[in-house]
Amino acid sequence: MLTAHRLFCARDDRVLFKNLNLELSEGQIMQLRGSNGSGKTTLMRILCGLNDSYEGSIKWYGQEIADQAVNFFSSLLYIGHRVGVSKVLSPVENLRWSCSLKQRVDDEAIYRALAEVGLRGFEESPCYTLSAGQHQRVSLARLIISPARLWVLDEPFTTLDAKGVAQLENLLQRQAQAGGAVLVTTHHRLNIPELTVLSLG
Amino acid sequence: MLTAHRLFCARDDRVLFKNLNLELSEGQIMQLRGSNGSGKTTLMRILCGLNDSYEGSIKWYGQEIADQAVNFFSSLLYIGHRVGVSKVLSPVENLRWSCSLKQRVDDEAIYRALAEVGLRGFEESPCYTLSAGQHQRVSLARLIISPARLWVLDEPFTTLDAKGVAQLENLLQRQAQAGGAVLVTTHHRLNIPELTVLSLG
Amino acid sequence: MWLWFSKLGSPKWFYELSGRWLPWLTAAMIIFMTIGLVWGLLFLPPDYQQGFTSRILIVHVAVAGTSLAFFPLMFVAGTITLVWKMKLADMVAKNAAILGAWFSFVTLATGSLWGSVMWGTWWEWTDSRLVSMLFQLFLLIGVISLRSALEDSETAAKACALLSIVGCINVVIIKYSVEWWNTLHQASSPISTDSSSPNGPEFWIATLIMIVAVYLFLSVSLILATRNEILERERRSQWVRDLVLKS
Amino acid sequence: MLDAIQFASFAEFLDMGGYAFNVWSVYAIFAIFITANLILPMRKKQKIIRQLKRRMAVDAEIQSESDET
Amino acid sequence: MSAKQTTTSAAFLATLKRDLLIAIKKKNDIVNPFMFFIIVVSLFPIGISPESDRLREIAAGVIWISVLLASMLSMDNLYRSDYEDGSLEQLLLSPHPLFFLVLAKNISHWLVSGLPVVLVSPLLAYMLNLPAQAYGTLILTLLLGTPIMSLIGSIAVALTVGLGSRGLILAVITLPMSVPVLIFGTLAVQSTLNSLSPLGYLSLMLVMLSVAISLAPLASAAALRISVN
Amino acid sequence: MSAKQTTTSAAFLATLKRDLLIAIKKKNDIVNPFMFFIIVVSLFPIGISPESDRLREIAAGVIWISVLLASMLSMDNLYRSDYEDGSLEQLLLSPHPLFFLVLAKNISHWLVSGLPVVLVSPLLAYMLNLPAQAYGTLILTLLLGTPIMSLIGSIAVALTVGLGSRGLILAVITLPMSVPVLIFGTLAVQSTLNSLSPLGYLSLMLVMLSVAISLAPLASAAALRISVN
Ligand code: HEM
Ligand SMILES: Nc1ncnc2c1ncn2[C@@H]1O[C@H](COP(=O)(O)OP(=O)(O)OP(=O)(O)O)[C@@H](O)[C@H]1O
Ligand SMILES: Nc1ncnc2c1ncn2[C@@H]1O[C@H](COP(=O)(O)OP(=O)(O)OP(=O)(O)O)[C@@H](O)[C@H]1O
Ligand SMILES: [Mg+2]
Ligand SMILES: [Mg+2]
Repeated sequence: MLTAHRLFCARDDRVLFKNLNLELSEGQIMQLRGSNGSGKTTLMRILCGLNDSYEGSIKWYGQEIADQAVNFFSSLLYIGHRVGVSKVLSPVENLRWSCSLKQRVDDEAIYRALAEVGLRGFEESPCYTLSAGQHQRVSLARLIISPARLWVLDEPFTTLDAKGVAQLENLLQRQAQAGGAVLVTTHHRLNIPELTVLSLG
Repeated sequence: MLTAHRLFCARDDRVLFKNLNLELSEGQIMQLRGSNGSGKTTLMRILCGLNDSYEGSIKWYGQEIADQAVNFFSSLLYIGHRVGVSKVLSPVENLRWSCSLKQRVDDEAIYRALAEVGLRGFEESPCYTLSAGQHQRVSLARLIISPARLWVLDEPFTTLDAKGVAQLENLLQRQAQAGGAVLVTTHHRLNIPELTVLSLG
Repeated sequence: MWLWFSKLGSPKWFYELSGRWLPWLTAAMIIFMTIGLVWGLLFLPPDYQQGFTSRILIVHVAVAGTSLAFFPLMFVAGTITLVWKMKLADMVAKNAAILGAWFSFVTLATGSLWGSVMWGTWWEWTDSRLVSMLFQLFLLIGVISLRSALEDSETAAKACALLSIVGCINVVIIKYSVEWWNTLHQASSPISTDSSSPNGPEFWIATLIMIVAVYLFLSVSLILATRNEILERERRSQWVRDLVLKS
Repeated sequence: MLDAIQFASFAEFLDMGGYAFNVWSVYAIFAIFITANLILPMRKKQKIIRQLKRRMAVDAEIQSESDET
Repeated sequence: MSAKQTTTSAAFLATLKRDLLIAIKKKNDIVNPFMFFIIVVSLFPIGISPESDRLREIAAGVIWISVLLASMLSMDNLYRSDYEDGSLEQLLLSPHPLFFLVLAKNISHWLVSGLPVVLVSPLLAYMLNLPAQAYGTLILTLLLGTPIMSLIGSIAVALTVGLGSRGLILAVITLPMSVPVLIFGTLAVQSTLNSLSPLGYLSLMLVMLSVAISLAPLASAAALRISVN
Repeated sequence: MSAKQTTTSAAFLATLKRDLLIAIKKKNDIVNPFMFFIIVVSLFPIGISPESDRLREIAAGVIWISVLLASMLSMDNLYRSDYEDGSLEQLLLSPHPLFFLVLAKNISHWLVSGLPVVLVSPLLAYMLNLPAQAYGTLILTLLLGTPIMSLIGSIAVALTVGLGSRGLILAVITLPMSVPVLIFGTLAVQSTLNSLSPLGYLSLMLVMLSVAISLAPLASAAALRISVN
């Protein structure tokens, strides 16, 4: 579904990657590997259209992304280093907004998702009272609610405990089985059988 | 040289540690271990006097630290999560200032230390043009210059490559052999034989 | 056409081309500047009412006229940067902002020196050209400080391009609103273009020569600065290395 | 040609009909402005080339060092 | 999937609601511009002259300039915390036109920081001895002028969202741009004081506002894309 | 080891030099307060009246209030970037009295942001038509007043160094504290204009400055320890 062809990216005269080809198809989970500063985050942001300092072509179902931005953005879910959870709002309020950017949601679905990621009882507390791991879980609740076909997750396993890691691995597999695709970076070794690995740098 | 007795610390009603005793003597390298959020950084900052929300007593050569602040601060070198390197200045300018807070230094020593941590050729470039690892190395050059007897290092291995890690381990051992002491946190497994480990949480 | 355009955008190409043009432009500038200055200083007859202070005017008018060219220039450069992502346009825009601030400042300074003779005061808020030139200077300084605040050069390029475009529109609005505001406060502006009519044709020819000279100076200086910018930004490319080794 | 010169003497030329300060200030500002914006870029070019040369020498040194090891 | 997709207006409303909610929870965002305005205005009787005749003459100008400063300083936080916690990226990745989402944020910001300032201005006008017949015009000009300021400031803030300390750079960029607003705002009040009709100025400001509403969010959106890069 | 230890004065000088160096490299820190001051001052003729008689009356007050605002806004970055990159912790862990190191930072800040504003003030005084006999007093009051403002502002900044958006909080804390400076500063200029001696006010300001120098750095130091906690 997502193909990148001969990508080239240089930052401050240092070539991060050149001639990079990438093909992500339905049902695939792809892990980006590479040492710190090798350009994983940069690549993800380029693929999502958040960064345009690259050369090469990126296609979504065979068509340039620029020509069908609305289409692409409504099937994309990106969670970056900064997860997009406001510290002032409660988990429910956060999800209400960030989900409604993409789809119609009712509160019930939000409460169910929050319970599933283990935040029952914290639904209404402002997020600055949450621990870092709980903070991360709020953003992961979006994975449960979202119908997006492509997930792009930048180090989603940081600050999660063992149970959380297992649950997230499970979620990724469910997405792949449902015909979606996942692009994920992490320094952990993932416990997912059908994993494709792309190494940078 | 540094002893802490019955330390207690709570943040937002959550007890991080209680009844913690710690004794660091000359020639010792102590690693703090613990999961994220278990209070390692907090403990280090308490020991350095940067944080006073604790109960218990901390002594330096048998005397309360508050009673001999000048003495203690001139034999202490702390490098935290934020390493204290200004992005606008060059490595040399940074070291000139941060070292002169503790001791008299000449430029030659600074250039030598920078060469030793592999920054030859970058001495005069502003630090925002350095990579994260090089950024970290600037602060580690202080270890080479500093005559401080106690080093407190919070995750100094992050963003260092394999060669940098080996070099730093070497530096720690040199410090211990010279009769100094080191308190260090890291999630890595250190390759230092005479290591003491203290686990939190 | 497109090929030519993208070739023009190549810094190397521009460096070589401008290297060939530069001697000619410099020569022309020196000739015009010398004629203008010598004529202006030595031969220009005194103004019927302003005396020899008309010697100020030829410099002032030339610089003032030229300094109005900067925002249009930056507007064009900004559009090219944003739409075609051409690096050369940004290198020009960066130096144009700095040079434009110089020009605005010199306009203000020479205008004040003139005003102190004509109106007995160095500054007058009731004149629209003065006030709008002052705000043009402020906007240019805003663009310069935005660039120096942003560390990442690519972000800085695009951000400054956008600000120049917005700023250009604003310069126009400010100019008209200030003018209107002034006519409401005071019927006649102290700078009146009519007062020049009694001056002979010599005055206008001298001024014209100075205007050409100042425009030539603008292009020479801008080209010099842009060439430096090219050398700095392309310092890692092979052709710059070869060039440095040769020199 | 020389008749057209507006001044009888050099002193008169310097005096500018009593407006010496204003006229000569304008020309001084103009001269500084012109020379600064021509000289500074030229000096900067020399500096850039000197820096680049030094940089390339250091690069070559590092290169040869890493070749040895 | 298409059945569940939101309309742009729903996304617009959700964004508006969220920003208002944050402002209500933080309180400072609402109270501070307001306090700043009052404090700055009350510096003038101290610094210039406490005599009521003098004050009357400068009242409209002082209020307008203080409003300008307050609204400029209150911009600082418009996108900053969203940038820091990553919400801004989510906004940029929404399938809806960024224009409307940015507009929603601008409207909410104006409701929170501009409107209270406008509402308290009659009180300050009274303290500065502005003749009563000019109150109506003053409020109208402020009602038209403050949103223009917010829209212009939004561009500047979007351009500098990644910077550490921006207080002054914001001012240096936005204040020159707000000169036309200041001119028409004060002229309108002045002409009311001279018993002339301010309608001409008011309609000019209305035109400026409509141009700003239709163009400024576009520029802000572009600026955000540049800054987040 | 003791042979190599620095004296406090060396640490003081090193800190002063470092801060000046950073300011020179960033340029914006020097240019922005200065530009802000000029821009704000030039809003007044537009907002209030461009006629020179009117301007003359408000000149001193306008300049003083603009200086107050500029110096307050320029405080924002005094400790912020040091806090963010960890240099502040190194400062707190120095064996030398924090008083002197904070004083060094304050002096460097004033040299960079206060002094240029004072130096350009005669130009603006001219543009606002302030009578020439008052220039000397105006500059003297500003020379005494701006360091007081910097020292007071430093406390407020140190208290809020960990906060995200502070532009307005700072203003709300520092502006009320600076009212006495404003009063004496403008009174001194006014009495010169009335051909009275301003010495009384000037010596009062001198006293305030000496008190501020000896106490404010202590308070700032304490505030920094609290904020870094
Ligand atoms: C937009 C910028 C400006 C332009 C295009 C401009 C252009 C001109 C021109 C064409 C003249 C000649 C008019 C004549 O022959 O009387 C002139 C005269 C003059 N300009 Fe400017 N000028 C500008 C800005 C300024 C500024 C900023 C100042 C003062 C600070 C200034 C002060 C004067 C004075 C005093 C005169 C003579 C007025 C008179 O003859 O009555 N001008 N300017
Ligand atoms: N805004 C920027 N300007 C210039 N260079 C940048 C910028 N952002 C990143 N870089 C450089 O690009 C390189 C790749 O950065 P990136 O964040 O993609 O690394 P990464 O692989 O995600 O690393 P990590 O594992 O630490 O997340 C780094 O060397 C960094 O210095
Ligand atoms: N300023 C603060 N206010 C309230 N709670 C805090 C504050 N700083 C830290 N905490 C809490 O104290 C706990 C310990 O934090 P600390 O930074 O010491 O952890 P750590 O062991 O260093 O973790 P890491 O491995 O991530 O560095 C965390 O749960 C955190 O939520
Ligand atoms: Mg990354
Ligand atoms: Mg920690």
